[in-house]
Amino acid sequence: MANFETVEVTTDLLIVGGGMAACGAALEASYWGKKNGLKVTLVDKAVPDRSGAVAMGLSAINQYVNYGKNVNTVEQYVHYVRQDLMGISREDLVYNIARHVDGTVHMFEKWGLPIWKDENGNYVNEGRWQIMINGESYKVIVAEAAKNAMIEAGNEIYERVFIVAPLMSEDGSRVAGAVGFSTREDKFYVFKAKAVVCAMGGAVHVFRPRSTGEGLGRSWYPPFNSGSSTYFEIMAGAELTCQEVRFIPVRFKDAYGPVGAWFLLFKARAVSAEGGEYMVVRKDELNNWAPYGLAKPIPANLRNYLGMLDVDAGLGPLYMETAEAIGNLAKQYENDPKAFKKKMKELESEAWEDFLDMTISQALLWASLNIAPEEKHSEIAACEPYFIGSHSGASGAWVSGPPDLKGKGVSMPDEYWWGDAGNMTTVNGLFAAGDASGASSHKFSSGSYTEGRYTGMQAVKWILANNTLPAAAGVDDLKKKILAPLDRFAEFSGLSSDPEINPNFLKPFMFMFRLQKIMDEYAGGVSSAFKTSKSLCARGLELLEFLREDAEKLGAANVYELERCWENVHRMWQAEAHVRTILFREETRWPGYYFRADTPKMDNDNWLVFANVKYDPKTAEWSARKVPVGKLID
Amino acid sequence: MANFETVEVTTDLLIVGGGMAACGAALEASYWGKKNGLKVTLVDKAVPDRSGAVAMGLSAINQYVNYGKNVNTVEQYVHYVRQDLMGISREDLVYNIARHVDGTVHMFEKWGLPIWKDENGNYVNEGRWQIMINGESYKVIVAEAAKNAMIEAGNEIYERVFIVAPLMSEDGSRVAGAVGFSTREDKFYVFKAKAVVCAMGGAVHVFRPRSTGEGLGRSWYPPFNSGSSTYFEIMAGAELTCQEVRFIPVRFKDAYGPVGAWFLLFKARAVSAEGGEYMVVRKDELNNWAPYGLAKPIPANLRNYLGMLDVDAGLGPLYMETAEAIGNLAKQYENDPKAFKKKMKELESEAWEDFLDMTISQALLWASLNIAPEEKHSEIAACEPYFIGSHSGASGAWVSGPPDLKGKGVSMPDEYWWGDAGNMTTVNGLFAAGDASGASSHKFSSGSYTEGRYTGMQAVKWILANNTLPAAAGVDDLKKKILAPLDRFAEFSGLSSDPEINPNFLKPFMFMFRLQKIMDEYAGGVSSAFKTSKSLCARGLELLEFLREDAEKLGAANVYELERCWENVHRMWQAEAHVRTILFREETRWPGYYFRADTPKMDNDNWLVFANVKYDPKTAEWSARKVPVGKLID
Amino acid sequence: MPSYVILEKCDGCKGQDKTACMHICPNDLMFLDKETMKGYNRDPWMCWECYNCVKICPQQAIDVRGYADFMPMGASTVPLRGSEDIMWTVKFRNGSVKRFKFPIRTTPEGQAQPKGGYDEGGGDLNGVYLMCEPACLTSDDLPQM
Amino acid sequence: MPSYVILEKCDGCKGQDKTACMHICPNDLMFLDKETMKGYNRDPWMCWECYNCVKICPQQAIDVRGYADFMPMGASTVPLRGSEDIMWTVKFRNGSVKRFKFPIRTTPEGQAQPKGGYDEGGGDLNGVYLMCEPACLTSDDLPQM
Ligand SMILES: Cc1cc2c(cc1C)N(S(=O)(=O)O)[C@@H]1C(=O)NC(=O)N=C1N2C[C@H](O)[C@H](O)[C@H](O)COP(=O)(O)OP(=O)(O)OC[C@H]1O[C@@H](n2cnc3c(N)ncnc32)[C@H](O)[C@@H]1O
Ligand SMILES: Cc1cc2c(cc1C)N(S(=O)(=O)O)[C@@H]1C(=O)NC(=O)N=C1N2C[C@H](O)[C@H](O)[C@H](O)COP(=O)(O)OP(=O)(O)OC[C@H]1O[C@@H](n2cnc3c(N)ncnc32)[C@H](O)[C@@H]1O
Ligand SMILES: Nc1ncnc2c1ncn2[C@@H]1O[C@H](COP(=O)(O)O)[C@@H](O)[C@H]1O
Ligand SMILES: Nc1ncnc2c1ncn2[C@@H]1O[C@H](COP(=O)(O)O)[C@@H](O)[C@H]1O
Ligand SMILES: Nc1ncnc2c1ncn2[C@@H]1O[C@H](COP(=O)(O)O)[C@@H](O)[C@H]1O
Ligand code: SF4
Ligand code: SF4
Ligand code: SF4
Ligand code: SF4
Ligand code: NA
Repeated sequence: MANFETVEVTTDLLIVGGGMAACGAALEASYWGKKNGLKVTLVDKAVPDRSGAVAMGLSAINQYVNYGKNVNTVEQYVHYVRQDLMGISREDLVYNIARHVDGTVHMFEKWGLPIWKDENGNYVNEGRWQIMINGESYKVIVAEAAKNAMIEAGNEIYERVFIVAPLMSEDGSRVAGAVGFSTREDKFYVFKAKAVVCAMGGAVHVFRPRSTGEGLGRSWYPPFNSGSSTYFEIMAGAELTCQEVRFIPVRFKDAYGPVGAWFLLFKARAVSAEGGEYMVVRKDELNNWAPYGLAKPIPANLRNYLGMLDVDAGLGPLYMETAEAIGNLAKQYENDPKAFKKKMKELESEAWEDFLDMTISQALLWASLNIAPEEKHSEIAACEPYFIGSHSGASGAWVSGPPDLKGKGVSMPDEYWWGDAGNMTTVNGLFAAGDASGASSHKFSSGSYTEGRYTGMQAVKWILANNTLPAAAGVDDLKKKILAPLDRFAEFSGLSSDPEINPNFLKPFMFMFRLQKIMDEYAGGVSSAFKTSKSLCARGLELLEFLREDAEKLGAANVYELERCWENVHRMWQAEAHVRTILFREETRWPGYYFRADTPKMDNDNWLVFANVKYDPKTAEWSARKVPVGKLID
Repeated sequence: MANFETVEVTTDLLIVGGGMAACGAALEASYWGKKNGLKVTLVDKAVPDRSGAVAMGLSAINQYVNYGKNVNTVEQYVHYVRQDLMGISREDLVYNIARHVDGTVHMFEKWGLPIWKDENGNYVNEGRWQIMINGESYKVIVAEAAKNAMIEAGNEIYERVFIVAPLMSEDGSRVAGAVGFSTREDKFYVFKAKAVVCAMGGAVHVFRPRSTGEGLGRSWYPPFNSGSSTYFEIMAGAELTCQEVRFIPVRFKDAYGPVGAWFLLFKARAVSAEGGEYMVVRKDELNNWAPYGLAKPIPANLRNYLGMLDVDAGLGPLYMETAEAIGNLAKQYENDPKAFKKKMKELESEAWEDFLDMTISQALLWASLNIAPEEKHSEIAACEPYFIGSHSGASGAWVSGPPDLKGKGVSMPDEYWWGDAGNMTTVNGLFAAGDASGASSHKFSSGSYTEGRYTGMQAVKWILANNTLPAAAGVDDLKKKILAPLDRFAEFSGLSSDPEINPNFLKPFMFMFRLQKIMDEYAGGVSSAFKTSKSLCARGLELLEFLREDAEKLGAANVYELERCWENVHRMWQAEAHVRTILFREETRWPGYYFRADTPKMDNDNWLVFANVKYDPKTAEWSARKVPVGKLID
Repeated sequence: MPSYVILEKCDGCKGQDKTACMHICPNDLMFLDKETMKGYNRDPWMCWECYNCVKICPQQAIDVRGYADFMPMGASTVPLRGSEDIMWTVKFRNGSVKRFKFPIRTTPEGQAQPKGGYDEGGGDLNGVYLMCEPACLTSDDLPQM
Repeated sequence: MPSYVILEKCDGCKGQDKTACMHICPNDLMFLDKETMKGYNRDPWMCWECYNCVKICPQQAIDVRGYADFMPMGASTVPLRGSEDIMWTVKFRNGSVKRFKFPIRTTPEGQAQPKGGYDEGGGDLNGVYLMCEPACLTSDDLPQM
């Protein structure tokens, strides 16, 4: 076996991940942990200052309720999410995040995040729930506060340690920590803990991206979020929810610049090549998806869907009418040339900042195509599917509700609550937040951070009530299995003239291509126009089983490739959870995300429920079940 | 400039290419040339024994008329091609090939090609026009005869010389030879000739293939046919025809094993995942494409189209029912176990040979998926588009008809004839055959070879009537331009940490990806479900113009990459000819090849004509024109 | 647009055990070639072009070349990140240039105080208040159902 | 399934200036590493897996590994090409094996006679007959319109 020193770290609360949710958990757990004598340890595969989805920065905070100034209510946010997810959301979780999120944003501002203000000192809204920021250093600032909190509390942060899998107690009923390896030194890490917060983000590159060459890395969501959360939860035996609710955003074509600012702030129209606005031309289609299709804002998946219908009809390319939008906004100054020029400059700068703060390559693509947004429109297109619980997707772990809301609400099933701790998965001691927790969509950066804070607090509370360090099972086997790709490459690479081509092992890069091709062609990816069916999914599963067997043959030339091996195994399991859930839900509820051709209609009588799946590590079997959707408010 | 020795070769007739058509031309030109004291020179980028589309072998000869035994008539073949190409074919060219093809096949047999025989010593037919062979060494044998003919006549063959472009006379009205470079030594070749036969095959990898990783090279047609014929013709200023008539075959999924034997010999059914036979279920759709949709055999593009409609409807995967077909064929022996077992073994062996003789990786894929064709069906799918004039595609040069047929026939326009030499392009002295000549589909291996023979003979005849060696223009500039990618890489590569990533040059591999992405997304490739439109093509052309400018920035680290650079420039020009012709033809005539969404119907009143395009190297402008379709027979 | 290192400018972070680009890349792509002591992107196809390596390099030795498979050549976006704002120079394919300046933070680097100056609150683990609630709210309490 | 060279078996074609695999590859992929004197496929992504290099290698040093992006691992198709037949050994992923033998030619290598023994014909360039017509036809003349 590869000669890796085993480093054992014992702690009370382990936080895996260093993104928005993890930083929130670190902040809060450091505070409550210190008060109660608990040690907190955080592990990130990268460095929190620039890790995860916010690594490049962001140009808006998409969840700010502003109930303090009576602009909106938390209940209104719950309605908004219910509506956007076609009726399927955990209203207790959404409510809980929404009531705490404003405070989080205020703290961001204190830490140094520049938030746009109007002349009266109020935040500038992009849309009803979204506020504008100068967010280039958003993550740097958020990580800094978390790091300072951890240091003050005497806690530890491990950077550049890649978490592969959970450590479980002997009987598998409780999480006991996590294992992984350093991407800098030959060290195998064993973290032993009383509870674990899983916050390793969502999954990208499960489906084939639109650009298959050098541009492969240019996904909207970051390629370094590779399904580690899902894999961690699956291998712990945790129940998952909304695994079919992939997220497909519409983005500026190819470089995937966000559209939010254009739709909400600049009020731009999206049109087909014929000039028709698909949201207008095709609005009758929305009747087929009532009641959600008929309320505002129209759900993200239905907005996608109407555009996709244009594309299927050959009406592409679709364009964002940027020049028209900027022209309209400047129009009011048309009789005052100086003011007009000033306004145009201001709008131009805002347009470029939107991309330069969060999707720089879209700015580069504008420059490459000689596009000035105030002069020329830009193509938009639906991205490949992603798995995130934080935007308008919903996939993640099935977690317990906030104890104080138990028994409250219109029709909330008691089965949403267990363990007297919010955001705990169905596995004792394993908590999840951010993209790693499901059915609580539209939390975005601020909500994910807030959910992380809440989860950190709840985990501390749970530990105090279950204050033992469980004995961890099977560490040696895990080490062997995790390092195996290095051993396989070392043993066999000498046989062949090409390190990439060998009958005895498979390199992670092509392993990923094989996974992406299966998902693209069978599970409704880009080249399948997002259509799938029972037959396609069934065939896809057969091919995924072959792939799963071949995962045992992954080979890695070095630690970097070992990291890529495990990222792709994580993606593969995310893929399987997705396909199995699509198969289970015999309807089409989120056209625009995926269309199940053999069950083309929404079926509220039978499927206005959560579709939850679970893998049993002991029997290696998957199971699926329906759980009722409860209403917290009318 | 890279230090390449210039090697000048002077000859009478130059044959560029070493495939089926070129070998036929070499055989015939050697014979007629020797008789008339002319020297013939052949140049192949590879070695003719295993170059071109037949490099791997073939399992059938798809054009054998068998008029000698009164089985079919040449007229019937003309009807067959007219019908299969939705009314658009040069019947004089088709007739000419068909009347000579049987003799060609008989010579193949004499040379040593094993052709299946029945108990009466007759060839075994696969279909009406197709006969079965043991064709692993098909090309070896055909090339051997050509080589022997060339040697006997004292002619020369240059192997491993890549032809880049034509040499033209000072006024550009006559071809004067060709230029290229050795892929083995640092030598720049200048071939000066009185006439040139262009036979460098079709074009593959212009569109993005279905497999975008390691499997990139697994196109049905070979990746080494890269549009050199089209580029050669374009740069000579020759008129092109049927550039919109791309070919998309249905093939066994992923490894692209041919289906002909399964449909014709084994009589297998192709069905959707629901079990419906799309040719039956959707036969009413054929009414929309009358008269062609209603006659037999149903045109290849319409067969594709009905399957694609199933796929669009989410009824995939499509399957070839191999087990059922083999079962049916063995059924007659079901009461005689021994005979039954023998028949099954025989059919199994035939099934495997079909792939092992021409698409070995499909056999490997069967083995990889544990598929035994007699037990389990296999997925089929439409390939990405190719450009070939020899199968059911039609793209190629516009060539003059066989002089003896001038004035004959029902309604053949005189404008099909010029220069008193068959198969000459609109450029004096430049001839084309095989995939390089257009509007004479369904020539396949035997017909392409036959057309090559005829062209070789006609070229010799033309030279004797125009027996001067034209002065070649601009050789030095061509050398400079052709070697420029080596110079660019040498000058700038030191700047960057990665030879693939440099602001000053573009490597051929990513250049190809950029081309393929444009074609896939705008010109109706796989991920666009083969749909395009005026708007999509127009936008695609804008992006192709950028690409054409960036072609000036190609960089090559070595001669191998220089070869790849020019192959991809050739592909790019093939792409432009294609998109411009789709834009010109304002109808949809070949659904299943491409669907122009803004002109979704066939329009026989305006478009039962050839769409010809031409590039003027002097003005750098493209032009397009309609040419009437004449009938040779009723 | 994968990143690449301009060899002439890179000094390998003066042979420190950890280079700035290696330190920061969220996808673990930047690496130091121990022979040449130059940094490089070891897997450009996985690059998200987040520009974090470009922004952090003390030598301005890292640039990005637009993804070859869809970006026409010749353009660039070059950042200069200070302690309070970031300057961008955008060069178009056609040669024209635009410059932009945006704020990045309002506090000195390192000075993000976890409690942000708010009162930390009652510290009751069984209550609903997070740290600094309700002080950090614009209302005097959390909303009630 | 790009081809790869089994290093142990390859002898670089005994240092001849041109190796068999280089000689035959229709896509110019096989190359000789002058340092190790071993052949290799220099651009596997462009491999058509036509098996010509596999068939011609005097050392049986070339094999093919199914395209990693769609072929499950473990299978192989191994040819043994003689002067009259080719033998195929097909190994399935599940371990089962099938063997097939097919004829490849009926004449000795090199002996394809251009005229195939037919009478060459009248040799009139202005006529319609190709070399060996009408002798090579099964009818006594070409069809007439
Ligand atoms: C990518 C992206 C995201 C957004 C946006 C644009 C773009 C281009 N936009 S807009 O376009 O929507 O508009 C947003 C916006 O403007 N406003 C907003 O509020 N949110 C936006 N998001 C969404 C938020 O960013 C998102 O909701 C949150 O960041 C989610 O937080 P979290 O669930 O914590 O995920 P994370 O990505 O931040 O962190 C993941 C962490 O896990 C680490 N990690 C992953 N795998 C690991 C492993 N195996 N071992 C160890 N560590 C391991 C990562 O390093 C990271 O630290
Ligand atoms: C690839 C393929 C093709 C076929 C089939 C299956 C498969 C998998 N099948 S079925 O599936 O349809 O059934 C067939 C079949 O069974 N029966 C049949 O008769 N024909 C089939 N084809 C069609 C024929 O093969 C085809 O019609 C002819 O080969 C066309 O002949 P030609 O037009 O000469 O092209 P070529 O590929 O043979 O030769 C091209 C030559 O040009 C060279 N070349 C190319 N670029 C050059 C450059 N720049 N410089 C110098 N040389 C440069 C090449 O090296 C080659 O020598
Ligand atoms: N057309 C739209 N209508 C309503 N909300 C939108 C629209 N487009 C984007 N949003 C919201 O704006 C924010 C950013 O959107 P995006 O840039 O698509 O991630 C998210 O909260 C989206 O839900
Ligand atoms: N379903 C079909 N009906 C008629 N001819 C076919 C069919 N499939 C293939 N062919 C012909 O069989 C030969 C080989 O086909 P393919 O394998 O598709 O290249 C070609 O001549 C095709 O035109
Ligand atoms: N020119 C190429 N030919 C074949 N494979 C390539 C090529 N460029 C990149 N790749 C593959 O893509 C992976 C990542 O790209 P790169 O970093 O350029 O090597 C490599 O490991 C190769 O497997
Ligand atoms: S940060 Fe800059 S100077 Fe340091 S190693 Fe990386 S490229 Fe070189
Ligand atoms: S641009 Fe971002 S992802 Fe790419 S190498 Fe630099 S830091 Fe890493
Ligand atoms: S033909 Fe075989 S022995 Fe010769 S160089 Fe190639 S692999 Fe080596
Ligand atoms: S299999 Fe064919 S294409 Fe691939 S390297 Fe060998 S000879 Fe070349
Ligand atoms: Na695709």
